[in-house]
Amino acid sequence: MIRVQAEDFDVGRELENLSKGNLSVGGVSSFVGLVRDMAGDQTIKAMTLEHYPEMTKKALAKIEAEALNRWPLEATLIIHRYGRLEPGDRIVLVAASSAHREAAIEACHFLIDWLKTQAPFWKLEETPDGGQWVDARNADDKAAGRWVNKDPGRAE
Amino acid sequence: MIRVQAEDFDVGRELENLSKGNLSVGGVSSFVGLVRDMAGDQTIKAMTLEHYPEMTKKALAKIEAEALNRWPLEATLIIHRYGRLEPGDRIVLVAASSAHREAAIEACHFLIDWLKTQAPFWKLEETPDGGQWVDARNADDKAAGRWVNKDPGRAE
Amino acid sequence: MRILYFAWLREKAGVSEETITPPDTVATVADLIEWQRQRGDGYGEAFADTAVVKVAVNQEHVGLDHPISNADEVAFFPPVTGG
Amino acid sequence: MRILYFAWLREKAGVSEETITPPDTVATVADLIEWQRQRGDGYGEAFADTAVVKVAVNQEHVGLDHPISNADEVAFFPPVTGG
Repeated sequence: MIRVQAEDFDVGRELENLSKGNLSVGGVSSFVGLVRDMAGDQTIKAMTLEHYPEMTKKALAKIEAEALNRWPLEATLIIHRYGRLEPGDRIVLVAASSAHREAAIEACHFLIDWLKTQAPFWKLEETPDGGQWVDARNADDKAAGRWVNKDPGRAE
Repeated sequence: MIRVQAEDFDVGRELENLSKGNLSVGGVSSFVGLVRDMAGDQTIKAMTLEHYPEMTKKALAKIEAEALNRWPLEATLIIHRYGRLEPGDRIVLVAASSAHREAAIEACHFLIDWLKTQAPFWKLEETPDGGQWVDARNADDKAAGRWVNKDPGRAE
Repeated sequence: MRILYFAWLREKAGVSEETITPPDTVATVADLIEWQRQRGDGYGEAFADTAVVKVAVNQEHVGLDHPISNADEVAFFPPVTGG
Repeated sequence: MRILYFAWLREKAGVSEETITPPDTVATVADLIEWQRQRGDGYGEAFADTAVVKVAVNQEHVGLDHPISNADEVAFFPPVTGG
């Protein structure tokens, strides 16, 4: 399931839904991303997440489909917020449930890595020096690339 | 933090506590293990988790200390239940929070892999053929071994 | 052709969305960028370094050599930073 | 010496906990297992295959050659299956 929304979400309830009524789920793996109050050595008062709505859902659906294709999963979930967020606020939740622990954990890791490089979101940080667009990190490309290398037959 | 208890736990509240009041947390990674209704081709009516209380806390504290030593984490959490549990019930929650996504995800993965091979818990499944002790899986040893290989100077 | 701009490309171009009809010689994304750049001002600035410009055609990531037509929705943006 | 048994080792030995005083010749975990095995009945069954028996001395995983003394707490159990 995919949700792109301005509102916060309830992590406990969302994770519960990934296994509710499905007694073949043995594990639920999740990652929650939060706004930090620092970026490098600069304090962050808030950040605004801009996105490309028509593309966001398409991109996230593709990432989710890829995870479901690669691992034996019972369910997946991606929730991503947009708009103005403050330090401590939740930005994103990705989760995967499976009969098998390794599948749930790896798929969850894959979801967040690919989301970081494929989903059209951009962050504008409010710093003491004014608004500052967050630069894409090389580390994120590298993290996403790992999943390509793991399955060389399916280069993206 | 480590808790070994018969009672269920509230995943949302526990995960919230891993970042509450700490604005340097950028990510919280977690894994929840649940009782399945099948083991191989046998139906499971329930399982009873036996453990070795004096050792459990020691073993979990060691696993947690090892994670804190290997990754730059803000907090870690291990909750493991014992006693009789039914399909759909939560067994275990491990989680790690960090400024950095990769650290949180890897540490969480490490926590569950090591817990599976180091913490003194045993599962007795209630099957149509009677009580059956769950066999340790070679896959679990292999999964835990991965973390030894990653850091060959610290063979356990 | 519907064109969208996001993040600092939007700020530099000074527009978030526009509908244009480029000449027939504009056949690929690279052609479109070159043509836009010549419109001057903010466009020149937005497309000053194409190494940091990402493109989607009809909401799919594409390369600079991707063909385009007047029915397409073309989006320009910096590398994504969500999650 | 306090001895604990868990899971199917407890079921086979027929005891979950006991305090024993083995002779001085019992210096290591392997010695203790051998001595226990000779007590017969359930013990023989519990320790029939030491390849599947894990040991902790004072709540720490140890190998069969680990030394033991009367002040120790020694636990026998199958490979762990938590999580």
